[in-house]
Amino acid sequence: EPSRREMDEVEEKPKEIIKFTAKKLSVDEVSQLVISPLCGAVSLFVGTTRNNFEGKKVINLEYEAYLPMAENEVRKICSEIRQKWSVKHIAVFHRLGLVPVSEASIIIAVSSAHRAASLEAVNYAIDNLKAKVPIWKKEMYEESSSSWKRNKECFWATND
Amino acid sequence: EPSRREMDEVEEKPKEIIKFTAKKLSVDEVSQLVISPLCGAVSLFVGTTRNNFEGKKVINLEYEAYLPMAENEVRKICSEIRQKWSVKHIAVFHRLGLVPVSEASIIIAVSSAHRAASLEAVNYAIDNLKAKVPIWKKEMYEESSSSWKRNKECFWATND
Amino acid sequence: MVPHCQVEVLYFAKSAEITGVHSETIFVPQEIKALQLWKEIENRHRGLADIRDQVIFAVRQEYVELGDQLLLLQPGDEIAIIPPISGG
Amino acid sequence: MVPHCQVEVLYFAKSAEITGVHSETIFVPQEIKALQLWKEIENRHRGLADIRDQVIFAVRQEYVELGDQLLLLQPGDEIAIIPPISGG
Repeated sequence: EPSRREMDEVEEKPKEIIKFTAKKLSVDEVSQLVISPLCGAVSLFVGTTRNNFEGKKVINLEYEAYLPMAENEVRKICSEIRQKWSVKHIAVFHRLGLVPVSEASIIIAVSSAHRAASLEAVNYAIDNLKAKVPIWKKEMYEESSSSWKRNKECFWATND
Repeated sequence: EPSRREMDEVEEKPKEIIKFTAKKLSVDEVSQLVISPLCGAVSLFVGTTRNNFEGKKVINLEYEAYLPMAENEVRKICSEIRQKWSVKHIAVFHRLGLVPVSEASIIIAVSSAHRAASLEAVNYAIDNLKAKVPIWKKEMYEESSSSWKRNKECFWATND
Repeated sequence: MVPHCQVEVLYFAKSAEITGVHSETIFVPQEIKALQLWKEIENRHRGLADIRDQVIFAVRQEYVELGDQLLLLQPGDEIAIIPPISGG
Repeated sequence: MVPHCQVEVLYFAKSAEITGVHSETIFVPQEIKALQLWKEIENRHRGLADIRDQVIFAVRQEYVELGDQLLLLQPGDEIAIIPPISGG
């Protein structure tokens, strides 16, 4: 049986948990992954699908990703975060495939001893994920048309 | 049966959900309360209890609140947030009584159309809650001593 | 004689530990400076002197520092002794 | 003659809709500028001309703009056509 001191050291090792999944995302699950008994703060961002775009009723969204690269790009963002802020664990979950309106497409969670670090890290993570991680969203509208979206943060293409 | 347009309008009304409870807090529950089909962003802060303070092992925490006033003070913070940022729903849940290490003592969740607003609002909410809302935490240490804590943000008393 | 009235004093956290009570009714002048009111309360619970520099009042649920501000009290008013807070 | 090799081209989102395929193997010069490589691909799928201004390559999973950068390709290298992203 490990001593308490040993358990603390196991807990202390910073983790990055990155997951792309077709399953419904759980805020509880993701926040549990980053909670540490040594940290007082967990900050989270949850991106949910909106029901409208330019007056058109969105009935569904579909996400696809360039998978090994998307994970690598998220890992790069995690490294950048660790260079900028003192944070403990980082979890980034992105849903793929069909996502019904009001369900989460992304959950980012960061734990830290001091809350400013995790709040700023979450902000940085979502900004950079939208700019650099190869994931695509297709909106499907009520009148059976659809459109591939682009993030305004996408670093090489600007909105017309 | 209400038309979709009527349902959207019901959804649109901004809500503040403030709760003090002895029960375990659920991040899923609180985030569900603020999700809106008109909003793409939910930001959350989860405060958890730490297992140590100045080298002493914390085994439990106990929270008490001056209840009607605490709720009023949280409402004031919500009003200030609405003056500063365009946010949809705000939920503030604080646990009272005994809270085991690593469980959440507070969850703040804010939804908004644009994520910067909810991230900044959550930051403002936790900063001001720590400075102004009459809630007290007592830490109980392994060696059976205990101590009432003070937030460094508390606006009338400074740490020695 | 200055008119007096009964008010309800609430104690929280360390102040409740010191006094041993969570609330009590006291009889005080209706017009009284905050610091004077504190002294009335301290007279009943000498141990409170230790935390005088750290507390603030909440009078009818609004913060009032223990200074020169004149309080106009009504019968039944709620006055809370608020030690440094530590929520969140 | 310039040495050639086989590389794997991956199409995503709108580029996959235009080409009708998610991946294909093509035979290209091992030393080639990024824009020249794009033209080789566009020759196979004329519809891609519509999105030329909006796409970027990922060569061996690193972003490369469709410009003058010289690519040194190895057999089996993965080249992805990346339309504007919209994750989050």
